[in-house]
Amino acid sequence: MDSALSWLGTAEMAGEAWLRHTTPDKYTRQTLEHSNEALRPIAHDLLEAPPRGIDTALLAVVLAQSQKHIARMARLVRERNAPALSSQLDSLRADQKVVKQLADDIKPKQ
Amino acid sequence: MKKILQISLGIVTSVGGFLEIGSVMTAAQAGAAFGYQLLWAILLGTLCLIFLVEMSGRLAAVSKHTIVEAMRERFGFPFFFIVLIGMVLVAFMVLVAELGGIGLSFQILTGIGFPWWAAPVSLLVWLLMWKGTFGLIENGASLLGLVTICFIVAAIKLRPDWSSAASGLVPTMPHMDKAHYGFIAVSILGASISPYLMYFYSSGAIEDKWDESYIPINRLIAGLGMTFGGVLSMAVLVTAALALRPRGIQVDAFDQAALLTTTALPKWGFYLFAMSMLFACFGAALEISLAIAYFFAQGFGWNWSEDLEPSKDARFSLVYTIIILLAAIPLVAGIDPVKVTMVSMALTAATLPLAIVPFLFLMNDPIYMGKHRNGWLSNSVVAIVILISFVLAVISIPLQIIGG
Amino acid sequence: MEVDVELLLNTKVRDVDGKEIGRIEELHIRRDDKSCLVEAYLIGASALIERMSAWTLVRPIQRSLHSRNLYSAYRVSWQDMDLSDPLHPRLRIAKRDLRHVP
Amino acid sequence: MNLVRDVLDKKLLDREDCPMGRVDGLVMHVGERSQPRITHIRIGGSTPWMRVHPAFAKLGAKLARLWGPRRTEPVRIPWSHVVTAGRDIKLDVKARNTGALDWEIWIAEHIIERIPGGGQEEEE
Repeated sequence: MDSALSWLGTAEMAGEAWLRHTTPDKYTRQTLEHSNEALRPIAHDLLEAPPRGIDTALLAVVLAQSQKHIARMARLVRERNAPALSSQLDSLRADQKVVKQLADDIKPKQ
Repeated sequence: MKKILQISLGIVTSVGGFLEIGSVMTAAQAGAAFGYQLLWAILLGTLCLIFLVEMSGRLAAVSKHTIVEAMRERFGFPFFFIVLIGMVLVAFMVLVAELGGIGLSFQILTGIGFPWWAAPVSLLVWLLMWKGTFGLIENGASLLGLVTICFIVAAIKLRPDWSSAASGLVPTMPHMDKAHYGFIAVSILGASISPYLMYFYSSGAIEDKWDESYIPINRLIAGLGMTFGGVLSMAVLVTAALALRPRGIQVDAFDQAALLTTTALPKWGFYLFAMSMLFACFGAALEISLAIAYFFAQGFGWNWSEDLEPSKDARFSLVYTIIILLAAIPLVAGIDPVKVTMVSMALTAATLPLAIVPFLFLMNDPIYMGKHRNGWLSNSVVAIVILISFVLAVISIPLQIIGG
Repeated sequence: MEVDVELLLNTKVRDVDGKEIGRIEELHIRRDDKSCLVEAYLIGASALIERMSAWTLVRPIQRSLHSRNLYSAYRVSWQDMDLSDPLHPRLRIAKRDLRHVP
Repeated sequence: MNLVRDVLDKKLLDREDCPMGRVDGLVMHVGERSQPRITHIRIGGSTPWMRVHPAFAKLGAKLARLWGPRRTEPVRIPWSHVVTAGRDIKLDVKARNTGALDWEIWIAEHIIERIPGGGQEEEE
């Protein structure tokens, strides 16, 4: 869970920094792609052996969605489409919030 | 006046020489994963390093021997050979990590992958050693390394809560992830207490022809320089704790670390980080390659000096040429420099006794040191920190391997 | 006969009766104008400490342990050492006749 | 004076303070009834490796035969050339003529000088 959140956070932060024109396009794109690549096996493992008490269905949906958002963001960086990226970023944040909530729900039980 | 210049130059050197990929990545990981809780590891490592660097300079100034020379003479060839194998293997891994760090800095700046950079970067490092002098490497590389001060600026701009930061200076155990905590602590200690720095420093004292009149200067340089260096590392940790931790970002990759300064320094943060890492790793790569060549040359009694033409100390020059060449190979093959960094830092901590225990013997040797022998304070501080690092390493490295 | 001093170090020495004495750790020499004469061989653990010039570190530890068994150095003068087999040096005298080095 | 502590493994300097290796070994002459005396200092070759393990010495000798200067025997310098034995050991010889620098010269000529900027070994 933590590593999934870590890479979601990375993608978010990289997107934000790019919107502020503080990081080069190539770096941002690579970081987004890297986050996506890193998320794939993490998501796979998480769904293969989900933590006890978690809403697996919701987790699966959210993780799949966020990966799609990140992939889209990477493409938008290439197209230099800031407004569209901004809206993708908002959706990513929403997904991230859900994952965070799911993670927090199971934490006290551990 | 000349002395003041020397002191300030020496301090700049140590500040510039302190930060490298190991200390940045370990401190960033620590801050991102555990907040301020691991600040004590940097404090402890820096304290130990101050003593060790002071001792390396004092040994050279008093006995006119570098650490390696004295070690070979006192403990004989077979023991020297064992230390040689251990130290050179670990230093070689650190060199791979530093060259990789330069490549990664170029990668985030240009988008061209680090394996492509390995060959040109190694060539550049080698060329500087081949053509440059000791002074150029020592002062040039470390002046550029001063960019790393941006980490202090970043940390202050994020307005840390000083009292909770201060409480991180006292070691505590976390509630979870104990194995990971231990491993990062070990890596931080390994990153701070780098034996190659001692070999480099004591050889530098010989290259600069120090004598006993340099003892106070040496003390000042070691104390202030390493303190600043430690503060820089702490600044990285604090920045990571404030910029990355709230977002749940753990630093497993270099592009994650690159986000470190983008919050505090929105406009230039990213580029400052890239430049800092570039220069810091570059300086460290030079120092390590030199330290390895010094190790061979001094142990075998060859002619050595970075100020000579390569043909005047052929074997010395051959060693660094081969080492740099070899270090480029794993990078070209695409090995992950961040992984190499973490492993080599932990291994450094685990092999510390091999480097430091014989050194302590030398520092208490009346024949070499006369009345400038170590006092009980230096002996106990160094012995205790080395023992802690070793025990932590022996416990946490297997745990980390088991835990993946 | 030629003997390699560096390989002599750390070899076990037995006395005339075959009793184990310890390992050769150090050689005392006397330098004349052009030559270098071997006066005696030092055998035992504390000869090693002497060779490493490590008394300043070892003595306080020893004192705190109230231990005397580190004082196990013998000084064997050259007449009493038989090096005809350099791998198995033997004394020409018995262990009881040896002198401890203070 | 202590032979191992004060002589073995020390750095050797020639007449012009040029480093020529370390005291890797010492040869002792043992007579039937005469007092043993140190006759030679040995440098390089298989000498230091014998001290680690004979296998290393064998391996080193094999490698040296494949590649490098022709001499593979360790250099022997008579003790009578020792001038002072203090921090370093000073010999009244010329390093180049003893063979102790064979490897240094070989590497300089065959490798270092062939790389641009390596400089020239001066010849007499």
